[in-house]
Amino acid sequence: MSKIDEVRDYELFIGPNHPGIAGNYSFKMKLRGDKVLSAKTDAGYLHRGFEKLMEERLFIQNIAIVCRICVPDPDPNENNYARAVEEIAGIEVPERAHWIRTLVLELSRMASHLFSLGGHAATTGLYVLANWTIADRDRIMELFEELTGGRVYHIYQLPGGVRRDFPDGFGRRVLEVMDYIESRLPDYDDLAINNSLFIKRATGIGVITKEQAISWGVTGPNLRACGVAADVRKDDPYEVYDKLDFEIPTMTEGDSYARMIVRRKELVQSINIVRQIIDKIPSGPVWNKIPNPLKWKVPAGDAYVRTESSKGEYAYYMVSDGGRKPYRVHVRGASTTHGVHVLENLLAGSRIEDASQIMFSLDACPPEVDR
Amino acid sequence: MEYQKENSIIEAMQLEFPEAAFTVKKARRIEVKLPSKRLYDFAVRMQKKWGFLHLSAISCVDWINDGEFELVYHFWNYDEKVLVMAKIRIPREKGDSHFETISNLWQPAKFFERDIHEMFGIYFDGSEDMEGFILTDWTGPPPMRKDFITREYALNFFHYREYEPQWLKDMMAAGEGNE
Amino acid sequence: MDEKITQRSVWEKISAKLSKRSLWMLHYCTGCGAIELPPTMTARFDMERFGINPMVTPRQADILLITGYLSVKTLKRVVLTYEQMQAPKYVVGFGSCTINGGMYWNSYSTMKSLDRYIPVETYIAGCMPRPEAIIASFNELINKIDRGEANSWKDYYNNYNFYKENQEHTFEGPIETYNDIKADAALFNIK
Amino acid sequence: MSENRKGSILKPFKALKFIGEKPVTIRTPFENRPTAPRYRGFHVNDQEKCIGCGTCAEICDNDAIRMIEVPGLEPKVGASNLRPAIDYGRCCWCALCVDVCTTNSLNMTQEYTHVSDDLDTFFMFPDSEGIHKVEFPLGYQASEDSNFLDLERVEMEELSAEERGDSFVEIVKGFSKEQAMAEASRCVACGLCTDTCPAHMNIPEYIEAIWDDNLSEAGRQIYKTNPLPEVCGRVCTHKCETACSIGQRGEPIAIRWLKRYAMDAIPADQYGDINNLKVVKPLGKSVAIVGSGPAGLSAAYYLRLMGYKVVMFEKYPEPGGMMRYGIPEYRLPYDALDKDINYIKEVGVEIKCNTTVGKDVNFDDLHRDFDVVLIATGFHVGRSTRVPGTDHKDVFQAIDLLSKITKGEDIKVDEKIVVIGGGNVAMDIARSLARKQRQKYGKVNLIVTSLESRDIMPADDEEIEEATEEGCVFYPGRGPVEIVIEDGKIQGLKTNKCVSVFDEQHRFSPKFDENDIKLLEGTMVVESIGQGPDMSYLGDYSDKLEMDGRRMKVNEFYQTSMDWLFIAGDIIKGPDVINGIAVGHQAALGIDKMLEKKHDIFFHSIFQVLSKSLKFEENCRKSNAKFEGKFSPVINTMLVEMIKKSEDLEKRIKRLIENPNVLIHLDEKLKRPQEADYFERFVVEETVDENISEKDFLKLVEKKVRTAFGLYHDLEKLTKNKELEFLFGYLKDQKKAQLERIKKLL
Repeated sequence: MSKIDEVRDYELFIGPNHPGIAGNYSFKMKLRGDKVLSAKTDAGYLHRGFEKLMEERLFIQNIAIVCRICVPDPDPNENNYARAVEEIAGIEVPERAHWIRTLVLELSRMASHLFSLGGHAATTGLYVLANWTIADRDRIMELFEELTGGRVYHIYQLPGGVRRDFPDGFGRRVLEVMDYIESRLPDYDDLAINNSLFIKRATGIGVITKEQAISWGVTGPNLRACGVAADVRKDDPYEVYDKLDFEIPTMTEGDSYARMIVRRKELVQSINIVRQIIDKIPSGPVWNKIPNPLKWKVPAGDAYVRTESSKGEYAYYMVSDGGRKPYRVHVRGASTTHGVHVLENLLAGSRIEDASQIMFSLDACPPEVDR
Repeated sequence: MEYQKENSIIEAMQLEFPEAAFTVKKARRIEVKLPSKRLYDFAVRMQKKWGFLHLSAISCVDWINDGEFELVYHFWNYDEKVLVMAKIRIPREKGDSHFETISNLWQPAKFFERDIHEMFGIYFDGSEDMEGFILTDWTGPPPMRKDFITREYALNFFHYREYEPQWLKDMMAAGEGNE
Repeated sequence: MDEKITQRSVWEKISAKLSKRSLWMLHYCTGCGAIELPPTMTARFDMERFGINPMVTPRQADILLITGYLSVKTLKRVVLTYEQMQAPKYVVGFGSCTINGGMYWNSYSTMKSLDRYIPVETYIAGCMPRPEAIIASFNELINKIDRGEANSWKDYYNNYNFYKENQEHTFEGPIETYNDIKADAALFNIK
Repeated sequence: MSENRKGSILKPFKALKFIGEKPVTIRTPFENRPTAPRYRGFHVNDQEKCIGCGTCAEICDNDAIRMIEVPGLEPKVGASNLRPAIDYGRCCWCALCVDVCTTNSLNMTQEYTHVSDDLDTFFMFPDSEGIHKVEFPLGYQASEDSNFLDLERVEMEELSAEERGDSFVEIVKGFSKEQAMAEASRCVACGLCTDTCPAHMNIPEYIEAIWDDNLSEAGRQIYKTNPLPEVCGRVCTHKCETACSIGQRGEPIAIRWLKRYAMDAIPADQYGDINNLKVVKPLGKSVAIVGSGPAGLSAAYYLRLMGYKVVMFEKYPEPGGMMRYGIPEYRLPYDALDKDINYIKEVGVEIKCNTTVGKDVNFDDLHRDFDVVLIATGFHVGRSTRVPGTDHKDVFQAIDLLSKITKGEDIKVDEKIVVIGGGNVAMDIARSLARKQRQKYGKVNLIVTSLESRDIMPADDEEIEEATEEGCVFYPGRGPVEIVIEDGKIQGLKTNKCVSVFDEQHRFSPKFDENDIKLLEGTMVVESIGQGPDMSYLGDYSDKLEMDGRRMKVNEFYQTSMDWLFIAGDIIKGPDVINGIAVGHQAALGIDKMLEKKHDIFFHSIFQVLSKSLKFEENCRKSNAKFEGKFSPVINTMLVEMIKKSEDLEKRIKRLIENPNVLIHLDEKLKRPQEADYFERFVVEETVDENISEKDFLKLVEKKVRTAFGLYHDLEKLTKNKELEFLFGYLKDQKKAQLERIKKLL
């Protein structure tokens, strides 16, 4: 290194309190001036050992702990866990429960997208959008509170279906909230998404090419922003996604702005899905009762179950040895790739001012990485 | 034939891996059991020849009674839309068990292998980054191994609260009263 | 926390009245309860009208929120952050995990009771507490400051060894916190 | 959205249109804003409805619910004196406890704010008014279709009325493996049945073993407190099922049928090894038992296990007493009875049949030849109504007819029979005679009349229903007046309407309505209104014994005033088989305690728990610190203190371990009076097999400590707790007086 470079090289430690990512995460960065030479992520701040705790709990007891893994988007966890147990134990789920589960998944996706849109704009100083989206997200929280009894953690889906049916008049209130959020979308566009300042800040930042995306294992909205129309809901359909018609929005640039646009378009798709569910949902029971949970044994077997969470492909690998407790549950969070190596690759070569923009655009969720 | 697509994929693989056992678990799910030394060639063909470009995850299961770790590689094919679960067994030593890395083929493997190393103590030779990532401050044994009981560790290491609520004192007093 | 209500000079009463209305909350969400903070901070529940706003650096913050569980790794950073904060400082414990381990009571990597490591002002029941409960706790914190009872931070200086001992037991060794606690204590003429 | 990414600088100003709009902010956030009707807030528990079964504590994944013993609450059948207290430093508001509650007493309100700096207020005792005694609407409640318990019972197939009408084949077919496991899976292991069962059988343990398909373990658990499982599996009055917590809202678990399934599935020759019995070193003492009914057999089995020589004297040709000669074959087939009795013989009990004490052997010889005599002769003499005409030759006693049927002698069976009596024995004789009538005449004409009205008839309901199905006609609530006899032949029984059977103080004083007369035709009358004992064999001993009213005065071990004479079975306590077994076992303990002086029962039971931990004791010898790290706070302080305090502890533990009887340990649960004393639950330990791993033993003792003490207390605080002060009193000093006080409490 020449004399001058040597002077300007230094190491910077960022985190763990909220460098720009929703959760405790820290980076060791080598910088030259404001250019990041290399970045090394360091996680583990939110590690509670879920997979170990799940091995020491009965099958029914795990539905309470599973949704705590990824906080902004808890429902894919519950869905994965319920479906994994159903696949191994061969439990039939009543038709209506499938529809309710899809509704809960889509509402959770919308809440998480609103959260990340707000956060993404906040990293570039546009706090007004954060105020708006989080306030609107609260409407969805209230829907969850009505349906499941809990605002954030729903503990609602369990092996065999869901715990409670719709409260009366719920469908009408869901449609009201959908109309309200749909009417808010243009306001978001005017304020931030079409705001030229924001566009300049977000364009050309953290670019991922199509080939890189596939080889780095990027999934979900980040992959669709690079032009690959891959979505678990279409490729590996589960619940009732094969009975609903919706498109997969994709962009081609693969930069931070493209990822935001994909999320913004997915919001529209989710609203349209929720409307379809509300008017097509069949009536009937919502839970195919499992035997007495204190004694229930799931036959030996294993299952790899995938859902499309707002962050990407969210998968569970569950193994049962015929006992009352799962023998092994491996949680493959979407951020295991986005939050770790993809982030390190993108940060290397970027500028320190754009670091938080990159982090938030990937929408990585550290508890998924630490489990 | 029911799983037409899945079976055609299996035939293609069966030719090159006769000793592997292929089964179709359900739609879009193929399970492969093969000897551990054949895994690397299988991974290369999966990526280069059969178009399984996405390594969804590497899971590890600690079969303590059989004295073996089971590594499960989940490959996904974007075009065929099929998931292949390749299962191999490696011996479970007291200290570090060893296995070869496939992180040169797939970058996500770096994280999964490092995670399995921390949690189970399996060292993946050839992988660049095997130091601590999540459990940097953990001094105990690899926690996900079956012989480590987290409840006992927690009960003996951490302090738990003893409550003395007012209602319990009143209740006990009332209890004394009419004794 | 026995000497809660101490005799306060007129100046202290006035400063309490003023400081209670401008508390800065350190923007450090240590656990999963943090997801309920954005709604509390932003438009819907708006804690800013009570004078509480997120502040980025520990040195300028008054309130440290422990929002739920603390893994041992985060606990180290929390102790560091706590010691950097300027007294008077207040810690608010969110949810069951700070009281007796909560859901992760049998986990090998989370601490089970917060009050053994840093003095805590108020606790909120919930898993996780709702925004209304959070604001109720802030409201009570404000009233306590007004009454001059929010002195748990003095506890850290008074029985510093108790806290240090527990920290070292959990971290299995001393940790370097770069703060001269004795000097801080002297500022507030605590021995 | 602009695809071409031009965007504009002016668009954000559109946000100004919101200036006039009403703000979204909530005006008063910290007053309790009403939540959704289904919100999961703080708990509320209806104390009356709650039966303290502990299922909510069982399912709570955060161990947040602890069962507290509420002083002043009396444990009764089907309810314990424990109530859940919730630690909101652990609860995650998942409402699994609400959905699993057996009585729907636990619900959640819509209250969510509790802010405090005093941590003790986070451990709350939910009652009906709510956590802060402020009224809140209910939130998340248990609903019918979402509760976790399966309330329907697996039906047991039975022979239809026609098939069983004329045969003495057993009615009940028994469970298949799938049926038994499905039924066993319904049990939530709350333990209320164990408290109610007179013999305190380990019911949840053997149901768990059936569910794990580990039948030898099930057999082992059953044999700990009941040596006649095949019998009890068929004819027990199953009080446990009335106490079953699942029975609160659904059908109770078929505990009796499960016990029967488990024992049927174990072949007779395997009985020995499932109880891992080693040849017992004889203790040189001998016991004589008069009467081989359930009480006698049970006492004999356990005494034999303790190493005593047991000789049993039976008047009838076959052992079994009332079980063989009282209960008809369609309820209790003789091969099942013999399977149990043969195993008792195999253990080494010598049974001398056809020898009547007082005739072939007189009572004094027994007193002379044996150290202890146990009389268990039961009720074999039928009581008569003594209405005019009962001395006629065609009037019989039910007991005599039943034993004749068993012995195969042919009895008089007329076309029309009248049976007087409303208990189980009356049902047995009625249904046996109905079968005889159908065999002889092809049709049934049998009338059953009893003082009690239909709802308070002492017989089991199933018995009465099955009897009506088999053709018996019932005339309940009528009193016999006179047997009408015309020229030497019985015409029928004149009866009056019985207005009431018991007076206000619930004493037996029936009142009749004279002018409501009804003649029940029948040429043969059978009386079955009760049985009495025949204690003539006692001879002049009977006046030396202190009496307590009409019964002998006994202590809690059924030891009479003459210390060498013990008494068990119907003649002292309990109408049914299971009570006989329980009293027999209790008497066996008493005999062992008396003969073996050095076996201090209480002292022994503490060290039975701890002696199994001899391995741990060595650890503590080596390095106290290591020992401390091993146990949870409560156990380890107690153990360390015990080791420190008594020097000769080690000698005593070693001696107890070497003594063979400790290996075949008895379950001392029986020695306490009827109600479950929760503290007893902890100190008394059941048979812990030697190869139990250190880890499992630790878990077992710890689980018992928590359930027994409710709170997870450490040692010093516990000493203030009333129940424990004599345990720690013992630890503090070992004086004899201390032990006396303990025994008084038991």
